[in-house]
Amino acid sequence: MNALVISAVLGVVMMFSGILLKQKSAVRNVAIAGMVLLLIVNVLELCGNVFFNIDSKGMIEFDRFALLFNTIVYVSAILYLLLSARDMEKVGVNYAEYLALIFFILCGITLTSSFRSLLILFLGIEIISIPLYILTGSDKRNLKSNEASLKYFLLGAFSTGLMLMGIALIYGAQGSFDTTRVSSFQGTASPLLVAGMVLLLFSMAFKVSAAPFHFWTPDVYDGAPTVFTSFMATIVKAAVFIAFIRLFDEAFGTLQSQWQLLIAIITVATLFIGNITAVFQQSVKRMLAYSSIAQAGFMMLALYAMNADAKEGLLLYVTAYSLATIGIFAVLIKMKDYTFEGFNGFAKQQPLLAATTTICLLSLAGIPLTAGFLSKFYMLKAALGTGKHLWLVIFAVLMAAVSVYYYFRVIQAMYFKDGEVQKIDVSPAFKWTLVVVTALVVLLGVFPNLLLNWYYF
Amino acid sequence: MTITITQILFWILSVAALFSALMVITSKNPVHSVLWLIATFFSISGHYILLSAQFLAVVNIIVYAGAIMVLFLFVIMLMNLNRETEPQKNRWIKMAGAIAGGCLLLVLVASLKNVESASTIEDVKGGDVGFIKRLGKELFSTYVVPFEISSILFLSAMVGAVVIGKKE
Amino acid sequence: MPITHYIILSLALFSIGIVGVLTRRNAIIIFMCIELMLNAVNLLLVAFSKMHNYAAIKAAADQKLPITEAILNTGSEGQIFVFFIMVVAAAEVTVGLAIIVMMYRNIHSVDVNFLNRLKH
Amino acid sequence: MKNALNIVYLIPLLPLVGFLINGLLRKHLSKSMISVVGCGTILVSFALSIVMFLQVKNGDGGTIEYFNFISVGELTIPFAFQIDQLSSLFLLIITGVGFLIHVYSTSYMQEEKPEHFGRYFSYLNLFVFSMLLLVMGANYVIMFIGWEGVGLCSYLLIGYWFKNNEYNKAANKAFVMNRIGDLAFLIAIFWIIAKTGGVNYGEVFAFAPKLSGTDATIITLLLFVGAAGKSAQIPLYTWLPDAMAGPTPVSALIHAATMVTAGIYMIARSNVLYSLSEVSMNVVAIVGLATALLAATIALKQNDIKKVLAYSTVSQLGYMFLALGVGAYSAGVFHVMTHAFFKALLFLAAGSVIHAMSGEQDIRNMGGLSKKIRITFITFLIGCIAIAGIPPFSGFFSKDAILLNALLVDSHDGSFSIKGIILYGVALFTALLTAFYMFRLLFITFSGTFRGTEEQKHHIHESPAPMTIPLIILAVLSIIGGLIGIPDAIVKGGDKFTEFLSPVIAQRAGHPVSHSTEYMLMGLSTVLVGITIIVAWRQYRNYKRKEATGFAKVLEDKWYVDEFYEKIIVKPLHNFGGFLKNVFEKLVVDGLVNGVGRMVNYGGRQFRLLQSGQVGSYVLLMVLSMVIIFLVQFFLRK
Repeated sequence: MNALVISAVLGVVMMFSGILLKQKSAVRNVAIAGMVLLLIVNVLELCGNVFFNIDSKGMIEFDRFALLFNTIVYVSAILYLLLSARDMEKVGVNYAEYLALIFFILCGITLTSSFRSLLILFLGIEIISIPLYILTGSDKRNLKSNEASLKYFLLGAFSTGLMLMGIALIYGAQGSFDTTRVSSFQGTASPLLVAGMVLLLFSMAFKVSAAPFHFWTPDVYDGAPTVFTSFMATIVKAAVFIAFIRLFDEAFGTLQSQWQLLIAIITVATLFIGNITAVFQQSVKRMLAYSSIAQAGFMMLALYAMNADAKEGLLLYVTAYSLATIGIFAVLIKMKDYTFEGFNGFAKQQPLLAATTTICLLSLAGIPLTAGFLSKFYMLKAALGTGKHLWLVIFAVLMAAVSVYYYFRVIQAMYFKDGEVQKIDVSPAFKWTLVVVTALVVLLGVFPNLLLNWYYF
Repeated sequence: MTITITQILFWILSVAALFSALMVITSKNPVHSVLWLIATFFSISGHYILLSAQFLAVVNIIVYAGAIMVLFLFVIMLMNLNRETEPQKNRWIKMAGAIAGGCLLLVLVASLKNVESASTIEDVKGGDVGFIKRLGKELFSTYVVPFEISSILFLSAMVGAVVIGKKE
Repeated sequence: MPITHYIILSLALFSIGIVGVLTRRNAIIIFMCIELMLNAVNLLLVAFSKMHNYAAIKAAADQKLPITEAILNTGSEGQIFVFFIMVVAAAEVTVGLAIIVMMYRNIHSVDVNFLNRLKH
Repeated sequence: MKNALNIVYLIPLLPLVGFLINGLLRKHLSKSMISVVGCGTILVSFALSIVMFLQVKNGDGGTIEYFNFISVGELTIPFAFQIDQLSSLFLLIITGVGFLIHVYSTSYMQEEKPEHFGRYFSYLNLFVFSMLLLVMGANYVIMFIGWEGVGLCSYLLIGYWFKNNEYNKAANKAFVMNRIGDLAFLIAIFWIIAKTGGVNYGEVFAFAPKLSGTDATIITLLLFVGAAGKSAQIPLYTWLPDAMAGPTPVSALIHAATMVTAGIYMIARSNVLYSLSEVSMNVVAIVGLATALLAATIALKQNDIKKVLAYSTVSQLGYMFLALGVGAYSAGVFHVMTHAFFKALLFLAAGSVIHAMSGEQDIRNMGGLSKKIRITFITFLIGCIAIAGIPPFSGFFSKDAILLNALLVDSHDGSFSIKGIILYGVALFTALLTAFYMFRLLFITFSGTFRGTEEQKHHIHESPAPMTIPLIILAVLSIIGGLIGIPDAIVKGGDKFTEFLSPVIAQRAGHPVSHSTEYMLMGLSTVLVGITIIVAWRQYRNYKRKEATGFAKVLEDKWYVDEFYEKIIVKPLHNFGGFLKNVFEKLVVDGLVNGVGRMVNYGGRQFRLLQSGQVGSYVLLMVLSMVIIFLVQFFLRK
């Protein structure tokens, strides 16, 4: 509860800081300090110090899983702000407002990681989505940004409609929005419940950009200002995934036999489309959009398996994925040319940035000794644990191999090709933050228990 | 089998709602679409009253038909959109859309046809759940946390409208 | 009134909304169709709310149990949810129309078929 | 030294530290500092490996667990090292040969800029680290980590001179082919987890007898595909010759002495599983033999000094797989060891030749070098003798062990099966081809008259000591290295090697052949190899470039016998080699690999079209998918 209240308050603080503070750097410092505060209060709650004891009538529950995930989100958000907050200035004049919206989104994320009621899930998802529509369109003069924003908005509102219809049908069957009451039924499940569950599956699949509901993702990620794409593709996506797994664990855990096959189909489609289409992209930004679909396919394996390993593994996966992707985007934002050719000869100009980007890419590709490998390993092991559908695991491994191709195209361009050297200037602080991100990626790749032990003790 | 007044009203309102909804999507002129949508909302409000949800019936008319749709109308008028400005989609695409939507309806209805038809809705003494007093109490006791949370939603929408709308 | 009537009615309205999204090109009309979908959901929620309320009171009456406040309150959550949907819809409309107006200012059209700079 | 196992982590850690120091500080360190760090770490690792080896010899090997790497449900994968006979042997080879190559590199790469020099050494150290991890790991996952690591390093090192686009392509090819193998390996690991519930060698092998025949076959075949990728077997071998694009010491280290033997190590390590599947054993043997033969014939035709050696490596690896396939695991590992000595020697000597020739690699432009670069010549000669298999050089004993075991396959009473005779015959023929092309290479390069430009001639000089000393050491090892595996027939109880490995590698329970038969076979192969060498000598000692002198003149200069050989043996062989290179490799192998790529390509393009950019079509596709999913959920499921 600490983080929920503080993040909402911080959002308001940011709104006013735009009026009261003239310097953009001051606004940024307030935001970073606020984020650190958020992390601290959340860690305090993880250690048992609750400041705001608000009775939510069982609709919100901050358990270990939620608190740990929130910690991951806030750490990622701090790193994100340190790396990319400066670049938001280029997007438009409403600097403080962007940061306020980011705090509101974090408030929504706090809700979606801890909901116990479908009402809170709905509100949380909307609090995440509405600011995102705006951030996507924040580059107002840019037609691509406009287009992305409108597409995202229309498709997002459509999926909200699906979600609400699903919730309504579930309410009809169970008479409650409470996840525990949704999961308790006698005898066979009512068709209302099953149909509602399937509709919710669609809308959640839409939000995490799983095929065949992924169509918005490449366009929106491509069109949005890159600094916000970075945020959307990492922290937000991770949060929705956590909501997804919570929902299907707590509300529909008893229906597992009903949805497992559907999830398997969606997983295969997502892995296939994400990986295969990523191969043909010319722009690194768009490639990363498809890669986020492909990574979502891997995370879907956790949903498919839905055992203790899967939840644990998903935490590791979202951490690995978010850190690596934030690291890559931070560099990408600085570039003027987003095509693969734009990276030619990058290693010569910025050896350190090239090295960190390489390690992040290796992690996404799942090369051992990076967090990406272990997290993929966890996912596959969890899927194996179900004892069914060995082909799903084999397919996922095959697709992981395909993914190496497009990640390595970037590495190859940076190291093995000569080209027009783009001048980019970065501060030493930026470099050091990137080194920290990369170090975390490698550290988690060797000692995953540094993270996962928090889940248990 | 006797036909009660409730049933008659149900059928009339249902036909009205469906008809005006169809008109929303078939009208060429956007202004007409808006007006038909308002008609749909009125029929749905009628349903709410039949279901003794007076509070929602009123809110629906005030908020939806009154505020939101006027906003729509305002924007349409502002842009001066009329019949000529909206090019029509290819006939085949329209057909495909209609068929896809129809299929979805069929599948949904077919999968829900087994719902226990014993569940019915009738008026009963004390069935005043939809009255403002009861809902108000609930909203400000049990649902006070979500209620406060929705304020965050409004704040962000407000900030958003400023970000998008403000001249640079 | 059997609940299936209401289910079918609101599914029909919902599907009409979907068909509208599929067949129209005007972004505002598409958005209105989405509002229609939301209203179909609202109607269904209210119907279910009434159904649960009736079932609870009837069950209590059948078993000759005292009709408590809690029983009378059954089903209120459905209507509260509708209230929240309206809240969210209002917020969505603000943002949505702002985006559409922004689009119109730039390309002087609200035709979604013009949105095809981003593809493949 | 009882507790030497406690510091075993230093063996891989030191090269890693070397990698970090050289990688991070490469701009600030001088070349000599980089050399000291690069070589020093490996030297210490080598010293520790000797300690480990001695300890294992006394029977004090074991498994050391550090921490729990992965724990998912019941499955725990510890980060653990296993030091036993097999791994300690490989440790010696990797660090020992690796150290010599590092020393050699300090001189060979001297002309690079300090920055690149540091990069080179950091990659080299990283490579050694990965390879050590691969060998020391106590479970398949750690092995896989090292496995990927060596693939990555070889990618980086092949593309080291990245200015050249061809080299980039070679690096990519190597990486892709390796990835195909890695993929199979990964699937095999998951299969093992699914069936046995563990990945630690101890657990898996203890569980192995309970595996069903099909599972054992699938696992071992998948592992074999992995091994084929790394060890360049049909159809995944084409990357290795292309990988010669990297600097020569890299070719020596990675593509001859260590990385490519990872596949052999993996199969030898999994020998318990392989013994369960007759089918897999046959596949391994046949693919190995086919690769050996194919690569040997292609090698006949090559004119690039490094390409000849590359194909020879592929061929020798095929030999090792043959040994594994017939169940003679220790013979295979023995050949790994001797091959590491003489192939590293040959590559480094070739590097010395290239160095002397100012970067020239085409042997048609060489000739008559024997007098000018004496040490290189003699060491190269020793390498050739060793690989050709003339006693008592090391190659003879290992190759002889493989041949004998191939002959004895399926034999239980001392008589030879048809399969054994065929395997033996083909293997022996390949051995003769090996002798032929190696001596062809030797004679064309070192004897006759010099055919290069005046400038090159002027420049020829012997390499400096840091290059020649490793050559001499390796030459000595190539001569005496085979002596630890002298067959029983010559010295009673001489085969210390097999005896040493016996705790980890099950021995074949077969009837030993009588000593007289064994003598006869040895004699036969030695005599045939001798004849082949003489043929090669006559053919190539006065090699002249055909383009330069014209065909008639060549005939004039040669004896009638030469012409005879030329027509009957050499020409057809050459043509065949050319045919294989051009038709089989280009069309069949590359075609297969590219074909898969093209299919993916086509499919991907079609899928991209779905992303039309139109909101309407997105919604339509979503609605249709929803209809289909609803149908599946409510009407089609069971």
